[in-house]
Amino acid sequence: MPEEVSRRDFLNRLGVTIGAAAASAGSLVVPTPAEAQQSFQAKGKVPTTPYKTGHMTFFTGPAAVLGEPSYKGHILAAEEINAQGGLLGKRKIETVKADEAAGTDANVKELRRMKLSEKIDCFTGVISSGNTPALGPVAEELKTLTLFTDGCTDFLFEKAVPNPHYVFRVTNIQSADGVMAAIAASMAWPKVTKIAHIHPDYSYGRNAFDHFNIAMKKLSGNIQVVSEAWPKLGTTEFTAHITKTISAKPDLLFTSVWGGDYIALYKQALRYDLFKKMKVATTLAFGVVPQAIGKDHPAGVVAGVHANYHFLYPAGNRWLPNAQFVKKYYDRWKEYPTFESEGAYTALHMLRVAVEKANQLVGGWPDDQAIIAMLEGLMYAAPAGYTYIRPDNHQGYKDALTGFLVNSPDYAFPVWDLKRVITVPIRSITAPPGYPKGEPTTTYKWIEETWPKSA
Amino acid sequence: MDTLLTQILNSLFYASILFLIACGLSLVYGVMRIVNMAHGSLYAVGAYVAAWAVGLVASYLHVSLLLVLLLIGAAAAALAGALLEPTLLRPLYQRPEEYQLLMTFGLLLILEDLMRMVWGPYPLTASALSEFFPSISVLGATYPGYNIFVIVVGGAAAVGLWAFIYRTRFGILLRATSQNMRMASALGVDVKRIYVQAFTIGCLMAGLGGAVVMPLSGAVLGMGVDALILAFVVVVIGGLGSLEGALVGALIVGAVRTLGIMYFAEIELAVLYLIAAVVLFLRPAGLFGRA
Amino acid sequence: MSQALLASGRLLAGWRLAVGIAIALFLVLVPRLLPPFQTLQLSYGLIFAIAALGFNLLLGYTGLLSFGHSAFFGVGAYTAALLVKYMGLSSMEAFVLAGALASAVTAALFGAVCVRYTRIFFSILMLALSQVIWSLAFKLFWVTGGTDGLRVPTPTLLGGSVALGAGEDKLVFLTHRYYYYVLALFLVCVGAMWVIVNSPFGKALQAIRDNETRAEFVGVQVRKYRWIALVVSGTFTGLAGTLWVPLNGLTTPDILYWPFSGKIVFFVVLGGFRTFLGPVLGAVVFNYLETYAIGFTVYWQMVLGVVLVLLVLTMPAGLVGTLAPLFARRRRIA
Amino acid sequence: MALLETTRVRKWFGDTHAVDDVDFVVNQGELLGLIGSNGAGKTTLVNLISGLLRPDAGRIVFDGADVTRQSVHERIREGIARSFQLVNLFDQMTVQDNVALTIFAREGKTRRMTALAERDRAVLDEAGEVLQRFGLESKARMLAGGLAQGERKLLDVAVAYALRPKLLFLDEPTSGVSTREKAPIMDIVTSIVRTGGITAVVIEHDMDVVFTYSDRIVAMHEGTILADGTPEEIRRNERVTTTLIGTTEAG
Repeated sequence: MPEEVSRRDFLNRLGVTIGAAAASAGSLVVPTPAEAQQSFQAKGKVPTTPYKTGHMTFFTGPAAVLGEPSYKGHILAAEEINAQGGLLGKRKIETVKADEAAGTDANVKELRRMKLSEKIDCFTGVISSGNTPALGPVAEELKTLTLFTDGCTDFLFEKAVPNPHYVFRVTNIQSADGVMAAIAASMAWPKVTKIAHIHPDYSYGRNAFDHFNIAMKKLSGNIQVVSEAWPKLGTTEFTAHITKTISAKPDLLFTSVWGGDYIALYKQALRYDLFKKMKVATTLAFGVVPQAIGKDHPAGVVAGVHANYHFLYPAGNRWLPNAQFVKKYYDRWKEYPTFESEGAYTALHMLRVAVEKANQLVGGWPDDQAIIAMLEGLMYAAPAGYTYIRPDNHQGYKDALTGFLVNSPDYAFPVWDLKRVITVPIRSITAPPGYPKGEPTTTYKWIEETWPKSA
Repeated sequence: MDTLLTQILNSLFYASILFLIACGLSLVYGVMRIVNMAHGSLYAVGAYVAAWAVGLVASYLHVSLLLVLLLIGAAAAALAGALLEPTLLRPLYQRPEEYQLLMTFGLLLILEDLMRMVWGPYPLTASALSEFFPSISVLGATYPGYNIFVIVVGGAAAVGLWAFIYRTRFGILLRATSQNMRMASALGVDVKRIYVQAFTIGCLMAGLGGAVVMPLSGAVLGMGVDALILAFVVVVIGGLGSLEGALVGALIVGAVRTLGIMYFAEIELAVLYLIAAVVLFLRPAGLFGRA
Repeated sequence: MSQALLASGRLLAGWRLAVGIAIALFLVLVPRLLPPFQTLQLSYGLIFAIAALGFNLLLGYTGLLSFGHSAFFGVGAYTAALLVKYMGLSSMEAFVLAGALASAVTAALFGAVCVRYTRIFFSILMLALSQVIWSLAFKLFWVTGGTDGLRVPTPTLLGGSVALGAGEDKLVFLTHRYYYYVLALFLVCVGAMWVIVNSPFGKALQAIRDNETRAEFVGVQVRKYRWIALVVSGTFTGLAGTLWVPLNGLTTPDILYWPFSGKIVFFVVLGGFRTFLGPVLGAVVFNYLETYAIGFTVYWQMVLGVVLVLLVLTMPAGLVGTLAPLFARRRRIA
Repeated sequence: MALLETTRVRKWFGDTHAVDDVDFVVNQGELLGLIGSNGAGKTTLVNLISGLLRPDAGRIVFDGADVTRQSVHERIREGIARSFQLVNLFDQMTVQDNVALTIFAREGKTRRMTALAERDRAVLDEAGEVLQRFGLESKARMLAGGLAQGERKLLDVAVAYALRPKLLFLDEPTSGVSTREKAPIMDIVTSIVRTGGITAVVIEHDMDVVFTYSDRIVAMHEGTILADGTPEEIRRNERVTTTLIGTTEAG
């Protein structure tokens, strides 16, 4: 029987921190410039053949708003590495790109084509949570080193690839989205009890709904779902959903609508004065390129970033990797990076570090097994903070984070309120290794069974 | 009470947009017997061009003038229609209808990518237009003024189209061609001209729909494909080729969707398809159609 | 005169047989001749060809354009996935039988609604019904996994006697044993479909296609035969869906969504729906076209769209329908 | 003896009384000519009897059985067959297959999907015989859509004949063909009636043809039967001459 504790105590126990002070929980040591890629001396003879990566992401369709930044992040990292002569200073990175919008059937074929026909050395990218479970097993079959940079469904490593060898994922898992929004909402608005939901009608929305509810129940006690709306992914007309939500008179609207859909949702909600009538928490309001959200967006909303990354955080010069990354990214693409850019960028740099470490051990060009051994357990100072790859399940772990939207005169679009960024060590909100599997996700089961009810 | 009123207005608003899309689809089928699968993409073209035009001059012109720019979106879609019909569809009229369906399917694929090529992957917005209309207060509920504007545009389009088709000489020719193309042709009607005009008007309405919805929902990739499926449902319920059908179908779908969201949120998606399937089962030609 | 005609007919038949055997021999040798990727591609092509053969029984032989065949393909695929999920089965034969049965039942239900109609009404009704199935797969996530889909691990073949060994490379399994499995079923399907379209039943369908009223007046029960044709057609396409699953490893609602129906139509039009083998060639060629278009450019949709538009404008008879007469003429001249 | 008898059969299309309470009798073994101006209701009557249309009222008895509510398929089983005014063939199929299909359907063999059609010798032989009888054997391998108009008319009749009906309706078998071709078509029709034990009803506009070949003639006008008798009687019937024959000659 879960005990009862006060909310404050429980949040403390989770390791929740607020504000820009903590660069990244448990990682207050700022990396020295040496660690942040300086010249590297390769051991042994390294071939000069290009290193081919395949980057799959959405280039067309509604999800291209996420895919484009992912590709830009990947290219930026590749250009940086190539400027140093390539991997180990010798092997230039070449990228084959592919459109994820072609559907799972075509994506599986494309991965096979990339590996078998184009002979890629490494596969990265993938945004949709419907695609990683399809591509993960195929990558294992093909013995292709794979670094997924999104496609964050818990299902990937719980069911589709339960014992990954070649497949890694560097970004946080989906269940963190709902849990983080619940933590933020319960901290900011402890009195909230009546919740309305608007979610895109597919696995991601379902996952956000479940995990928000279970976490909220534990954090806030008696919550009540007063309204649900499940618009189809790609919906841009929300008037009826908004009216339904308002008429249910909730204290809080929680939504995981993202991309162009979210832009349409908030713009229409404004016209109905929705933001004046309730608090709003999102998982992905800041999922798109920052300039896509207008200054008309009301402040104070929990503006989620898929629990991964916002370009303002870690802020200023406290965390050099981020300051450098944002500057380089802006110089290169004339826009600010998103969590997708950071994921793709970090994935490639983690690969670089793993290759370098493996080279130091074995000399020459390390084979995939050596690179994998180095990726397992690798801790890397990424722009988002330290990112650690758990050896047992190949899942990247970094602090989950979310924040509150504010309109700052420094930017032409809304950003995070740096005084109120919330970070939680990811291990505090995901099921520990070896926890018995459950439905809908192991983390859900874990929260339900082990979190105390706080009041 | 206030919710009921708001939801009625929402239904009307949604129906207005649906009607603008569906009436063109229906008109084109009625006159030319072509189910235009690229119709939704022309709706998206209307949205994109309008957003682009507004964005270009937004800082120089007063908002009320920008409203006029929405017409540019409609005009662009109409122009596209006027170009596509004679070049790509006309050669196919003697062929089985499968080919026309496939041609428009091919056009759909091309147009979707073309929009990405021209306007990039990020959504275009022009919300200044929707902000221009203040939200109004009805029975204690807040309702967006722009939505009322859209309802008015939809209603005006319905009346205008009706008057055009039933009260003008061109409308008579159009209806004659629609009822019996050979006969009309034998009586000296320039069928080629009627076809291109009908197709252009259909595209114009779709483009107008896209343009007026753009300030609210932005221009996003994939919006056309979604719109196409909804327009299909509308014309299937109302009856392919019937303008009354498109209007009634739009009102039904608008109301059903609103009710679905309100009371059957879980199956919002399936409800529409099921209704379309049931209507088709009972009346294959739709409520107002002729088989 | 008639003697000579008969002889040349026999010659033609003999020539055809020779080409047929040569192609079959090539298909058998593919895993030895071509790299694994090409073998995989061909497996996909052959599977899509089965779907296209089924589809064309309706379009080419019965005169009905279905825009809802994704439903049968998807039902075939999901049947295998559900057998794995709920019964823990792994036998491909069980999948194939159950997949064929489930898609036949689906087609029978669709047919009960659709066969009263023809032309565009049939097309749209099929589209609407297939979307109902799609929305079910999408919504019943606790059964179907929603958009995450359902996984299907490598099945065992031939009653469990052929299986993926522990630690064995799945790619080798797919490009050898599974390829032959697909090839065998493909040849069976081609043979079966050839008999069907040349049987009295097939003649009755062609009669319905050519002239529905007259078919009724020579005693063909038009609706009943359309219904049977739809069931047979759906079964073939469903079988293809079942065969597809092990290649993809996962089934998602994507394959039930209407653009996948569009793809099947594309196969058949590309190859030519007035010919028996057109759809087969079309499916194989389309598979290559799509794969390379996606690999070559992010504007792959535009490539496919342009191909479709050009095809409709310049080659309405499709590849086989356009090329076969050219060959025939050349031979006559020679 | 009456093979077919309709009792007060009625079909109205809105205000048009296409067939208005008609009592129509066809006797066993005769070749009956059905005449009347355009819109007199001849084709509608045939459509009602063959099952293409359902009557609003009335009864149709064929060979002792009430067929009023029967489907087209069932009436064909009973032995009613017809050809069409505008040729109705399977254009993309060969001439032989047009006839063979009919035989397959008659024999209930169209349900078979596991045997090749061209292996069924019995059916092919019979199809060959039918084609020979209609003088089309040399065209057997051609597509029906490629035949000349006269041949198409013949094939249309042949397809109906291949059903081995008891009663055969021929809707204008000689319309649209040259005068030269009319006699051969009608000769074949006559011969199958005389030697095949078939009863035939021929709708015709060409009065020469009707009066030459018919055993009996029924004249219709505005949905009702105007006259009924031997060719001689009809020729002398003044109402027929004024309302029908005159108009036909003029038009």
